[in-house]
Amino acid sequence: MMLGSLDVVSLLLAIPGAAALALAALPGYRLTSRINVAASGLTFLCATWLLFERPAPGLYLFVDDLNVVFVVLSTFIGFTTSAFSASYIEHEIGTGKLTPAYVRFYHAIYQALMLAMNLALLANNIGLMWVAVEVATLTTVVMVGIYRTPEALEAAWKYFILGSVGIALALFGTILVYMSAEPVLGEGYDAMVWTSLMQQAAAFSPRLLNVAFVFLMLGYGTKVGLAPMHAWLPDAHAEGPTPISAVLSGLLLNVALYAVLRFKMLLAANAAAISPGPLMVALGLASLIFAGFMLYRRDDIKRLFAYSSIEHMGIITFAFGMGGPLANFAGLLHMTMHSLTKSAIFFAVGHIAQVKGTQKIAGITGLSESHPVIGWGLVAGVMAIAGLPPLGIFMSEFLVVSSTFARQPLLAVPLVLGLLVAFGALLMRAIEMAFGEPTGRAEKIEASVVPLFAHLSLVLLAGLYLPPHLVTWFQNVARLLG
Amino acid sequence: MPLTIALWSAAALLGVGGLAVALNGRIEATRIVYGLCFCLCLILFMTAVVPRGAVALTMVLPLGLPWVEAHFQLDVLSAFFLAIVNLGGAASSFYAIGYGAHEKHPSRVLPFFPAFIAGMNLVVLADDAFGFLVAWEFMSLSSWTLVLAHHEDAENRRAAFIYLIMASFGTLALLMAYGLLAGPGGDYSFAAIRAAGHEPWKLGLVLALALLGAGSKAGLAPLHIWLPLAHPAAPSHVSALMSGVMTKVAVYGFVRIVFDLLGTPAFWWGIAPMTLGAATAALGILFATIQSDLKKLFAYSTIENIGVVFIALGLALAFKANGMALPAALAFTAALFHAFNHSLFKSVLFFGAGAVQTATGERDIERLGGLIHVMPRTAFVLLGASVAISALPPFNGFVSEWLIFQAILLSPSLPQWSLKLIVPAVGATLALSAALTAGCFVRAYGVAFLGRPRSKEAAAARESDPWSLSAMATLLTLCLVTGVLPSFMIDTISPSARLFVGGRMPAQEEIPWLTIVPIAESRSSYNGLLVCLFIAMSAILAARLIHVFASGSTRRGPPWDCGCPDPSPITQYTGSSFAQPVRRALGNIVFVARERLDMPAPGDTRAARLGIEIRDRVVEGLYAPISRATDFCADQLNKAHFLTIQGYLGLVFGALVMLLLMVAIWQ
Amino acid sequence: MAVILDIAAQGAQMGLVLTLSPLLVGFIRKVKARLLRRRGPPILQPYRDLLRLLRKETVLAENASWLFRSAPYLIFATTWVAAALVPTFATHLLFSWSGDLIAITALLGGARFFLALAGMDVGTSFGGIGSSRETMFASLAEPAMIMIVFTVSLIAGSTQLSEIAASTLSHYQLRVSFGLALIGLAIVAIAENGRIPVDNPATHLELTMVHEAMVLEYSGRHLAMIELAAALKLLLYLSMIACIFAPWGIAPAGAGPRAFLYGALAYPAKLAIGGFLLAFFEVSTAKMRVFRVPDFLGAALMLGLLGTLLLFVSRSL
Amino acid sequence: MERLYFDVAHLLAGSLVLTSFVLLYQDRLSGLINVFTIHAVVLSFSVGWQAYAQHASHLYVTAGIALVFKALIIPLSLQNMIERMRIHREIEVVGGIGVTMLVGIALVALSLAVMLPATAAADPLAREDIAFALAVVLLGLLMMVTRRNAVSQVIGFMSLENGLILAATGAKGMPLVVEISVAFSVLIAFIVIGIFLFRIRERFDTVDVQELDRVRGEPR
Repeated sequence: MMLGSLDVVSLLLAIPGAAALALAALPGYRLTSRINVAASGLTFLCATWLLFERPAPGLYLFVDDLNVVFVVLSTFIGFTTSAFSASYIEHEIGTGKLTPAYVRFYHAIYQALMLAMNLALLANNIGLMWVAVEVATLTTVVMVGIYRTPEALEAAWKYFILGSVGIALALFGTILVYMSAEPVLGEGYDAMVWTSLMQQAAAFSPRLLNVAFVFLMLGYGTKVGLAPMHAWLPDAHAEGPTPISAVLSGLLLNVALYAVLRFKMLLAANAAAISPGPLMVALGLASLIFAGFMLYRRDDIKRLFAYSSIEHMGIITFAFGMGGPLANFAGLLHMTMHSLTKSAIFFAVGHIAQVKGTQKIAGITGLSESHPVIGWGLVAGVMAIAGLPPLGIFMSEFLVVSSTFARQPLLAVPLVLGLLVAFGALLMRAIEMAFGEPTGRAEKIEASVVPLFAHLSLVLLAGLYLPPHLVTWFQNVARLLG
Repeated sequence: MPLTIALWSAAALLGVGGLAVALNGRIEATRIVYGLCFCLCLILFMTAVVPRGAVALTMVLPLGLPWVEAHFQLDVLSAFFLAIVNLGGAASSFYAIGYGAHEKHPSRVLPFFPAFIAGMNLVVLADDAFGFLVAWEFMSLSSWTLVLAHHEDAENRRAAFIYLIMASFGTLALLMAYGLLAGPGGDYSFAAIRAAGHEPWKLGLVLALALLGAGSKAGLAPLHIWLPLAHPAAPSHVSALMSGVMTKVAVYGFVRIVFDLLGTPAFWWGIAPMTLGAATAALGILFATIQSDLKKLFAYSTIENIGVVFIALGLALAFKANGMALPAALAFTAALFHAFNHSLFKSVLFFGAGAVQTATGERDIERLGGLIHVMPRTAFVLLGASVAISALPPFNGFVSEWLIFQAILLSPSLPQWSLKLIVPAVGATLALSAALTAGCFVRAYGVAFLGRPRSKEAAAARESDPWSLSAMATLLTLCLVTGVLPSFMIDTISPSARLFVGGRMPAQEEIPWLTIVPIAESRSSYNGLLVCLFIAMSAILAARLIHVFASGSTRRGPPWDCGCPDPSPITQYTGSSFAQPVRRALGNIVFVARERLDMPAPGDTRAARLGIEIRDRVVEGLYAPISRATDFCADQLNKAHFLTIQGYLGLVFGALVMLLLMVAIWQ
Repeated sequence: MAVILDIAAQGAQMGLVLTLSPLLVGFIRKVKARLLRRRGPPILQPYRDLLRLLRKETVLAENASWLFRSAPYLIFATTWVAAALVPTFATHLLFSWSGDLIAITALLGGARFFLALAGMDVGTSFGGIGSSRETMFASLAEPAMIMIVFTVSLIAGSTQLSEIAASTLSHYQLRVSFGLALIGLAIVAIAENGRIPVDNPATHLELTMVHEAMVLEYSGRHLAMIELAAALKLLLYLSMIACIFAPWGIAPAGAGPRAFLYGALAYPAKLAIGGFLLAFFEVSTAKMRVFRVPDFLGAALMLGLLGTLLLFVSRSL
Repeated sequence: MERLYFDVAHLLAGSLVLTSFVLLYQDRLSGLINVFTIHAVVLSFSVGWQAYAQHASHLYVTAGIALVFKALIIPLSLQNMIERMRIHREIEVVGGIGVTMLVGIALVALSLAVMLPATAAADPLAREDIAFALAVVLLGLLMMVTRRNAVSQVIGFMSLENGLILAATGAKGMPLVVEISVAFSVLIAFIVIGIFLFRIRERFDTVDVQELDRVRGEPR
């Protein structure tokens, strides 16, 4: 493949790939987890390099403002999560939940997952992107099933079936897009390359594009976790290892969302096609309200936050569906903040679940009494995810709601109600978990809380001050998204 | 310059919060933190009261929303409320230097107390919608953690839950209001909002949203239910801040939006605040009258006072809409004046409740009594505060309510019929609640402080520490001073009145004898100083003369009590028996009060008992259905969590088929 | 010179109310006795009682606090100041503008506040009964009073009693709301002074008494102060009614000594008429149950509200 | 000549749809697998024909992949798997064959209604293909929805992917990437499923999906 000109980009793929092979070969979890961290860190560095030097687009890979946002974000969270997973895995081996062989496997798959996601984000070819997303799905399926408990298997099986159906639908949509492009761009690669697609989009057959978007929205929407295609998400989050839950919520959902956005841009570029906005808005609102109510009946901490991921994906999809520079900016910001916050929450949840030995909320009350640091960390995380200032999500929710109310007042009402419903449930659970009489075991938490508070402080900073570069960059992207 | 200092001090307050975390567990942390808070609040108070002329100071910092940035301003209105906030903040910090020593886990209070004060300051200083809302919600959040300070009590946890839900409901309402005002362009600075023109329907919607948002924070009925739960749950110095100051910040928010940002009102704008305020006042005081928990009682009386303030604000709107500048200024001044007064005496009352609680460990007045003997100083200060809040001369509470009555007396000249019919009813409600207030506080003070102790804790109580006492005494002195010299307050408020309702009351400093004259000498006038002097002089004179010329001799004896005194303190009149007449006469207006008398049959030896059940119509009629509906939806939707894989596939399949059908039909 | 005269007039007013109030009580008692075909005590009896009480030593309950001891003087002082603000024989006295009708109502409210507290201080059940009932009556009587004040001052365009009297004199016309206000004020006056049918100053029957129950523990000079305050209050209400509804003969602003003389002659006459009417009403009605009193006062409140509404509406006609 | 191309392609695609119906109808597991074999063979034929018609040699590869993997390896292994699980005689209850059939017919109608107007621009060959492909996809999905046995769900999924391949080959000159990826993913998918089925066998002695639902993490 012609990667000659794209050295940094190829590094972004080569490092995880090589690391995956190496980790598959190497024994000993201490070393491997260190390598894991190192590889993820390197990947992150390469990603940051993209901010400064932007290679020219190739036939397979390309870099533009939009996917740089996603790449940097996902590599960063991949890095912090790998740091978290190091201490987490150590504990898992200590308690014998994982055998060293499985840990070796785990690390290899972790890097493979990183590779797949980077590929999906950098792909300039809709077919290649599809392949990457599918690989990402399969790797995460394996990850979810890694504990081999009946519950884990059931979750992984469900994830696999639903995920591959979604993927299949996405492929059909991709084929349709090709068919609509083929008369204009001629047979062959050109009709599958983003850069050329975007240029010629106006000339494509709009009707075919409409049908294609239905499939793509449902297909990739399954991976985003939008209701009613969300079913795989809670169990997959709950039964897999917690670092994987963090990766799922923080990264994989974004990758799928990225695909949706790309195709939305394609449709937006074609005047005759139906505007994708209403469909996204509807699915977003549905997910938000549905997940908001589902939060009330959750008694498992990881499922709770999994549903909150559905809720926030709904908000983000809603924002992008609304469109316009303000809402798009809000959507991007919200996505970034949500990834940071949610992965932070899952770090905290991982420690808590390990200390308390259960994921049941009833078994982990009074945290601020028994484990002040992690308890208040969790409270801060929940307050952040619930959209309270001065944390970052408040800013994005402020923009989403106010811009919606300024443009479509009637749409803002269900939005606000959904936010309020979800807030109520989260608050109830947070008070229940963090306050009151402590239950369960109370020994110290030896794992490091650095990743947790690193994320939280970033979120806090963003809530107070956004660096101008970031803002102009996001604004460009928002304009790009139309 | 003052604005810079104010912002730095607010930042410093946040820093103190961090310091408190660092000092966690140290024994002297309490004194250090509260001492620092006291100094910073004093500085902020100075920046508020230092004369700067009518021109507003503004400042822009590169924070918050990037393309809006964080605007701050210090105009006359902000300055006035800044003074309220920091007066209360300084007093409660000073009080807490002594009171805080009794705190069980200070690590749950110290970090958040300065943050709370900082939040309130920033709300008052903010000059753009985003900054305002951030500060607003931050204020709620920090006070929420303080409400959770004693989290081991399930009641407090529930209170905290309801509190934050209502708070963020209010924030969302305000958020939508600002979204509507700023428009899709998204320029959220107040200056831009003022500059932009708005359609009438938009303004009406914004008014409603502002009532929802600010009202839910201020405790306006029917959004008040969180207040009597949350305010008592916090430590007393925090309760004082929440009740005395935070509600005023909410009033500020309402004034800022409705009087400043919305421009010229329509006549019907005044109706909603007026009627809601009247309802709130009556409801609040009636509930206060039947409470037996001292802090709950004070919280309900806060609701009543907020109602009074909103009545005055509604009047001001109505006058302003009809271009009657002078009456508008009168009503506006009365509202702000009453807000200030309430912040003073309500803080004292909550301080007193805290002192009583530390001395006896009791908040239930049915288990108190006779405290006037064991803690005379506290008793004296609280007596003063009760007189002040009961709107009796010569204290300040009377002056502001007197001004409101004067404003009502000017309202017949309003042209609209709806107002003509509403205002008198509102006035009657106001008078009723004012009278009930006196009764309510006679009951509270009489049962808690007078008579004989009803429990051994009450008998063993000790006088509270000098810090707390001096804090209370200072505020009470302020109450008296503003009561006898109201003209200074009126002249202080006049500039903001001129700014926001386009008129001002006659300058009071020119009137001789320090009299206040709302409109004209011939209409009405009041001289607190003379009244106070006359009362004092004639009382002292009478006492002196009698002791000199008649007998001054005194003998102590057993109580007379119609010849059959009963030594056991249980025979005293209890709080609930005291409230019985009001409960019977007025109770069923807002709450369902049922008395269940269980009288044993003749010959049966078991004791007769009288049970009282109070049911809140608002909670039952408004909030219970909402929570039921939420539960119902949650239950119904929750079934979707337990489908089989085919079920989920079926969902996807259904969605796909439906969309394809839509596409097929659409094409 | 003028200032000295003004101060003298004001002083005279204060002295006058103080001296006349026991006489009024005595007069009413006498009239009531006569109407009941009894001879009754001499008119000056209240003075004798007061003097005797003043000379007696005071017996305090063991657990009476400083509030209990200072309350009588405060009650007396506030009532006296309030009474001094009501024009009796002349309007526009030196300090008449230092408080208006609302202020007078509030001053009386203050007196009641301390009286109710004093009733609860010793911690007997009777004191509690008295305070609780007094509070309930007040919580209806005060708003009624305020509404009456609204009515009156909307007609007169002022809340200052002097101005009201002047306007009533200058253009006197019969108005519905004026009449409503008069009836309402009469009801309020009866309730506030604890006269029949609301309360019976002559009995110590547990179930009925209100005011007497509060002052049950008082004796000696304290009791004297309270009795005097009660008498002052009665006088105050009568002279208020006289000043608002029948201000004839009252000396206007800056009037000469002749006018003052007329005023000084007219005022006792008005008091006598008022006292007689009160006595007549008292002997012709019976005490009502405590829980019917709210309806009685509610009627006053409604009258006041009605009067105000009428005025609000009629303003635009 | 064009005419012939068209008719044969049409015939093959149509028979693929028909086989999907048979799949829907078939309720014995072993029978199901056999029918799926036919399904795969028909697919490979139609792909081959497309390759011939479009003169696109790389499509032969796809046809070969389809033939080898889907028509040989997968059915065989599935067969012996169910033999080992002793469920090859199992007859699974499918709610109302008739109803399912009707729904299937409605789906075919829907796919035609959606596709034919949408692809008015494309040449008729592609149009027919894509329409039938969509029908196959929907029928596969329908099968997954109606069956509760893991194996038959997998088969339904694979028939769905056959439909995808049909669509992919129908799209003129679509690069090789896609076919490879599809085959690749199917392979992986199959492996993973195999792993799962064995694990499931270890633990529950059944492949009934509703068994799985009994052990889900959050009991109702």
